[in-house]
Amino acid sequence: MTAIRPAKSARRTVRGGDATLRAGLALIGLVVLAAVVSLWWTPFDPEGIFSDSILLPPGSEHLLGTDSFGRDVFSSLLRGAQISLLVGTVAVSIAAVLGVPFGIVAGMNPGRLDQFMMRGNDVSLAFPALLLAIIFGAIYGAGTVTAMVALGIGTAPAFALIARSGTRQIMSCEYVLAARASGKNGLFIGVRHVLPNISGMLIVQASVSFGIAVLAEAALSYLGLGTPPPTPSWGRMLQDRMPRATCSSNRCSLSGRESPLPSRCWASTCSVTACAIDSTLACR
Amino acid sequence: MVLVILRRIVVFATTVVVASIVTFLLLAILPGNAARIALGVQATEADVAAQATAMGLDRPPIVRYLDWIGHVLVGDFGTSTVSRQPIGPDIADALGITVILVLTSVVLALLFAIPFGILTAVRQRGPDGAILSGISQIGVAVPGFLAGLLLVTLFAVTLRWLPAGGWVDPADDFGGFIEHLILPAIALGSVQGAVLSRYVRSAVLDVMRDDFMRTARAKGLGTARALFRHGLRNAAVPVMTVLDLQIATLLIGAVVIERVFSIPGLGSLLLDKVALRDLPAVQGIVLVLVVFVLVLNFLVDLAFTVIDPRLRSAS
Amino acid sequence: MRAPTRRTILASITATLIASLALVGCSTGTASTDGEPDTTLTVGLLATPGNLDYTTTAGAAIPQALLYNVYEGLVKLDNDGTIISLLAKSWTVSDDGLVYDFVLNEGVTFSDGSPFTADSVKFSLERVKDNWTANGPAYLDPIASIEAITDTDARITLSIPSNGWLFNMTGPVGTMFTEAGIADLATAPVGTGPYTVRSFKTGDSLVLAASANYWGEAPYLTDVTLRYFTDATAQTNALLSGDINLISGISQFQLVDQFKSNSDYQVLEGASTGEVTLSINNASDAFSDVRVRQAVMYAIDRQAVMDTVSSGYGLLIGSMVPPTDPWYDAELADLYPYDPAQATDLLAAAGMSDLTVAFKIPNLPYAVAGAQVVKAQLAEVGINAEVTALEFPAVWLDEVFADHDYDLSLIMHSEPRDVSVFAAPTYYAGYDSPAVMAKFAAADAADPAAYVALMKEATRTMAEEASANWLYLQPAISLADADLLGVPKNTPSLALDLSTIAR
Amino acid sequence: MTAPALSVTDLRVSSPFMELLHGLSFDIAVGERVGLIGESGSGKSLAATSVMGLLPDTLTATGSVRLNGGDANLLTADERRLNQVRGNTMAMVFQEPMTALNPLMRVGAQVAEIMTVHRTQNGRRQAQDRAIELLAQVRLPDPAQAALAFPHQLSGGQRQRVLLAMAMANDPQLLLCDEPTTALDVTAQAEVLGLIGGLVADRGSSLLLITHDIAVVAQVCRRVLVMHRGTIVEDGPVGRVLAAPKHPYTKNLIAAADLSVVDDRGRLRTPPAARTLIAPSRIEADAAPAAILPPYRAAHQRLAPGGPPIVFNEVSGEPAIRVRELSRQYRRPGGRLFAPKPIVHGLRDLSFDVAAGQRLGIVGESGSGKSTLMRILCALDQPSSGTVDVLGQQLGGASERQLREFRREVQIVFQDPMGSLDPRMKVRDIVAEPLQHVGRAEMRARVEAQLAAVGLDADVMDRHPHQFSGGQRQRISIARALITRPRLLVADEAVSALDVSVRAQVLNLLAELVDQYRLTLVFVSHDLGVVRHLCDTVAVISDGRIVECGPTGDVYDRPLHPYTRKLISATPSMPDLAPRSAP
Repeated sequence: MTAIRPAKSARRTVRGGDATLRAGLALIGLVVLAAVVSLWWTPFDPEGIFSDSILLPPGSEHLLGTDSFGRDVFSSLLRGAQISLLVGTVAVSIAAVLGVPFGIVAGMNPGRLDQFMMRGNDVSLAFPALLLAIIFGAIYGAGTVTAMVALGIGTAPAFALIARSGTRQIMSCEYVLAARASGKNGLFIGVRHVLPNISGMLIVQASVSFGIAVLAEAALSYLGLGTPPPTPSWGRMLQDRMPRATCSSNRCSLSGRESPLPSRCWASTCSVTACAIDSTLACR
Repeated sequence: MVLVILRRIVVFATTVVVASIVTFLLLAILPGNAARIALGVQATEADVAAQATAMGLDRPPIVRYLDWIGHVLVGDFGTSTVSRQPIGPDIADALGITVILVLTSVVLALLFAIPFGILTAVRQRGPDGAILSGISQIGVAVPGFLAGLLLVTLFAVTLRWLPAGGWVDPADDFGGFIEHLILPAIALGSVQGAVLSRYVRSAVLDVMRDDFMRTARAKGLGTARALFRHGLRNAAVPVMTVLDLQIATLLIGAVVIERVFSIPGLGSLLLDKVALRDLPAVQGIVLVLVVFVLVLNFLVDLAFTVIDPRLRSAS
Repeated sequence: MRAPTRRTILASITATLIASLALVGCSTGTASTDGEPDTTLTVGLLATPGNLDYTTTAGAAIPQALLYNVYEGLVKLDNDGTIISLLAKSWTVSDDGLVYDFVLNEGVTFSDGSPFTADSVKFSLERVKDNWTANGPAYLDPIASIEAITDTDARITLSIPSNGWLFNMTGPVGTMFTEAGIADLATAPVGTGPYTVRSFKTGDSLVLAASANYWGEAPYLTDVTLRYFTDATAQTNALLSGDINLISGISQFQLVDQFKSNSDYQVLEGASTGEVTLSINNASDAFSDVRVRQAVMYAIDRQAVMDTVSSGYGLLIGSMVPPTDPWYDAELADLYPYDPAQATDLLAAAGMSDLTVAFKIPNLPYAVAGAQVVKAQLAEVGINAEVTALEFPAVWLDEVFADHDYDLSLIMHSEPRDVSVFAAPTYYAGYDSPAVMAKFAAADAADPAAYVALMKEATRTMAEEASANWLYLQPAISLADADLLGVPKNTPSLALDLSTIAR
Repeated sequence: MTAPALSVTDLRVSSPFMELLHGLSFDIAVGERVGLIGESGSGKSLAATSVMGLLPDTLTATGSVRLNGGDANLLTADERRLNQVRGNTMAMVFQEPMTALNPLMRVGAQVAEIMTVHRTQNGRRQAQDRAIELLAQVRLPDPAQAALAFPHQLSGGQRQRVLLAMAMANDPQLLLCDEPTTALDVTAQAEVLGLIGGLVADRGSSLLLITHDIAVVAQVCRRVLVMHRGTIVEDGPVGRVLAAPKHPYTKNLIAAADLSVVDDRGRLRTPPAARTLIAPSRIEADAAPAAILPPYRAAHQRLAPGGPPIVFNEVSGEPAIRVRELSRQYRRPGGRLFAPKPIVHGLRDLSFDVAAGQRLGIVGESGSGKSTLMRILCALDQPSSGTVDVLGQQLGGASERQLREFRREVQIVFQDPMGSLDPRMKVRDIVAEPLQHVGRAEMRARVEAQLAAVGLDADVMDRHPHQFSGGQRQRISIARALITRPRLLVADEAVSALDVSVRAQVLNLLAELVDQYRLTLVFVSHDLGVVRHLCDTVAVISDGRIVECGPTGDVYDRPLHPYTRKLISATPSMPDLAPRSAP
């Protein structure tokens, strides 16, 4: 009997992607740290009004200067991380909860049911997240919750498609046949065999959707449909800054009341980190 | 082959009807009284009530739906409660503008994504592979309106090469049309290009692992020729699926760029009409959008059966 | 070489980039540098008109474009708010203030060539009562009868003397129409004004062209394009990049400093008729007690609100009257100085020391910014204001304006001389004061001298009873190319009067 | 002495972690046909791909590879030089024909491409015509039509012929074949091997044939190299190596491959290092097998049209499996909108019995319907018509609740060790899956016992399938099948995916357990040798019909039905090789 030889590991060792993986993880860590820290401490109150310190340039006291309400940009950034992480997580989980079971059931019942569900998926694909956000915004009033629900429902069809194609591959494997032969019903096979095996694909899709959700929240805030003030959100911070960002230095003199271009674009780098989150997991 | 198309058309028609019902129901529950908005602040309650009946807002939903769909089928999208003009022409103009903008940006995105995606896939091992994929990740992370804004600041405000926004109808002044199209198309295209290049990269990587590529190289084709003669066509299928999804979301997604460049596209029209609770217009726009997306999916499906012979025989 | 010939791939990328840059390279200078003067003008505006018929569609955007430019009335307001003659050369008023005799200019024609006579006056004004559904048809209620004495003489008899009536005649209700033009008012307006509408695309642009058969002195500008923006930043970018020459009524005040310090542009500061008001629901249980309302007046530092929301631009006011109105009373601005201590005392006296109120605001930039400042200041005196942003116009009109389901709100009242409607029983402020309404009616019917005094009294009572906290007057700031002359500074009326602009 | 067609000296291939080929050196003379044998993981494929210069980027090769005495070392040559050689002077045919052709391009165009690339035909028109000639040479039916077909419209065997035609298009001096027939049916394998031999002989090219099947090498090659763990352990003429192998590894390999040499208890000789199984006691079959009534052998289903159906292997009394007139049809997708879709006959009214304790082998090529039959017997598929009684349970239309008891009685062992175990589950859960309503403690104990019964120790329980070799995974699969003490075991190609040496151990284990648990065995396979060794009765199935059935010895020695005869002659077997291998 040959001794138990360790078979060659199936997981592909990550070589080329190491650099981006480490960079991505570092950025995620930064964002999560910011969100957690801001839960109970921020240098200044990001929602207060300080009419005496309006639009200060970055300096010792205010690391990144202040906004038009005199609020410290750095603390708004920390607090804004919470919103972005919240929007990303909730939107992706709604999409997963709606999309994945739908996809698995469609995948496990090829033929008429599958065709019927796929047509349903087509209809939901025709209502992109932004359209839903506009309509829900009008119905329930613009806000973080409406934005998250709209993004969640908007991305659910993508999860359904991924889950369905994964399930169809798994259903052709012999261990599913073995499970059916030992009398296991559809639910058991779905939960015990299909779900664990397609979880890899779902994680990749989740990370991609997370990045897109954070960016969509920024776009919604730009359109006035995202998180309402005074809670800080990166999207709206970017939008508030834009007027000054357009006045590039050589066209008009930098009067004392302006915070220079770099700090204003600092908020945009945050959305870059948000998207790095998706790149790290997706690049493997 | 004819059967395949026939069955697809039947399925397509039912999907459109279902989509129209969903559209109507979704919008029927919008709060806010369209009549009061139309008449403005000074209107008395009596005026508002009279206007509501005039607009037929008090009829039961089923009647309103059938009335609306009945007219739409003959091409009459009804009149807007705000401008009291037929909505059809407005929607057609806005759709035309958005389609031109989206298609140009997608073409630009492909011009960038295909070579860039192939390069990052082929050079995956090398250090420059990591740098290139890093760039594409940055591209994905930049929000659309920021890209638009930076372009305006540079080209329009500082260099004054291009107009900062607005739209010129190609029929009137083609030169002006091009000038007004460049910046928004680049802004929209750059973000899509970055996203597309990542999908092209993963599709090319998958294809290079296929056996027939090894056979091609065993036949004496270099890696590049093997990729161009055999690989790209096989990689086209997954990329087209992503493209289809992207264009579908862009039709509305472009509203952000439309706002930054003040272009009267479909997305802006929808936002304005929803704010004014111009229900007939909103229903018309959403229906046109939904049908356009379904037509797009239908065309991409057909393209697949053309590209992949294996799909031709099966249903 | 293992990789595909890198040269081919890199070459293709650089090729595409060069191509697009070459296309860009053909820069097109915007300003035409040839000899004769540039008589075109492009104006950037924010609110777009739904259509061109302000007899049935509300909103300030339509009169802004058409009033005095396309449609003209018998009289008009000049930029300082005084009533001057227009289609009527002159007019006389009878002693009892009931009979107005207008002498019309001769040889005046509409843009479609049809003559303008007293009959047109009779037709247009009589049509208002039963055909108009927007822009205040009630303004012409005092009119009893209109007679066309001769082609150039029209007599209008009022049922009761009304000082405000003639002012209202300078607005949309006083404008003249042709019978033929009534059919398609929404798309092809026919007026006696200096311009006609060449093209209009909602949400995009409205192009005005100088009318061939204008009766008066031909305007300097031959064609004017009004470009409509949804995003204020895009508007300012358009000005910076030379796409447009004038922004009338900017909303992003934080940019004004930059343009002041820029020699290519000029900044025009004037008075508008938009009072930014912290409206108080006098009928709600929280604010039915006048002491609580006065506490709100003392609790708010109006200067701080103005500094934050409009970067310090604007005019502190104490009542709903802009300086361009004759009965403007500057002292009212200091009636309630910022005094949080007194506010807390008043609240304690009224037994409302910790009070929670519904602060429902429209989701407009100035309201959202202002509400955050007001909420912070109210919190200091123990009033917890729960801010909810409602979608404007739809949901705000319903909940606040129609159903009065609010305690506090923050809205700008932009119509000229809208103070008299404030005390009406059904008005959303809930300040049902028969005394003040009687005073307004008396003022309107009184002789001109008494008219101003009575109006002053009425507005002073409203201010003293803290019916609402009028924070400040929205500044009318316009940005224009340096070489533009005669750009209107104030906005006394709804119109953007183009007749005075030249280069 | 002309220069050797291929000379490989000190070829070493290493990955970043370890060296895989440890200095191979061998020459192949012009026109010589050499076989390269070794088990999976021995590095034989690596040798071929490094000669062709197709190693993946992660592996690096050193040493020298020279073609017909040329000075250029292919290992260090640049891509351009290699491209001139590949497909021209040397060509290669790969193992998996199903994926080796570009699915989106017509077959003829892909064959013509190899000629246009090397400009051995001036112009596309001539290349296309030459391609059709080549397809004719590899005996494809209607070559002109085949040239226009797409790969998915051809069978596995036909695609391998296309690849062969492609490889031979430019008359290469050296042809490398990496397991060319492993994925094919027996009959297709025989034809392709014949073609390879023929084409190579016509063109006088030399051949390097890589395979794990000694019989294939014996049939085609004159010299054989045996590889084990990255080194060549034996090199010599085929006859000498088979008759008197020098290296111990070669001895074991040959012994394990020859299924006809058995000890007294009918077990194969397995390499000495095999662990002894638990107390191999001689189990007397206490219940005499139920009497089997003739006629159990007949050339075809019904002697007289409309007459009573021939029941194969009829058993008086209570058989374990009783099948009468079983048919199964499928509706193929496609077809016109209103015309009924064309019907495919999976099975055509089969009637046969299987006695309790009997070991029935079902032999047939892919597409013959043997898998469909297996699935119906295990109630995984419903018959279209006819009756199927297994262990007293009527299967036609039975609901899942009625089958609860049946499910414990019947278990399956599958073919693909990789695919039959859920990669995300631990071994303990996999083996325990068939158990129902069993407490955790009892489950753990039974799993441990069952694993021991298949020769795996307890610490295996908490590992995942990817940590085991093919043979071990098949043992786990067997343990899962036997945990519920079934009375009927169905094996679907249970050993086809295993290496020769491991196959012997698993077959012994199966035989041992079938005896020990007194199981009825239904063994489905395309490998006649394995069925002959394991089963006492065999049924040959072709195109949905049983064409012949009877005791294994009788059917193999005196086949009645022409199809059976063709099958048996196509299977290269060991014993008659020795005399024929004279040089």
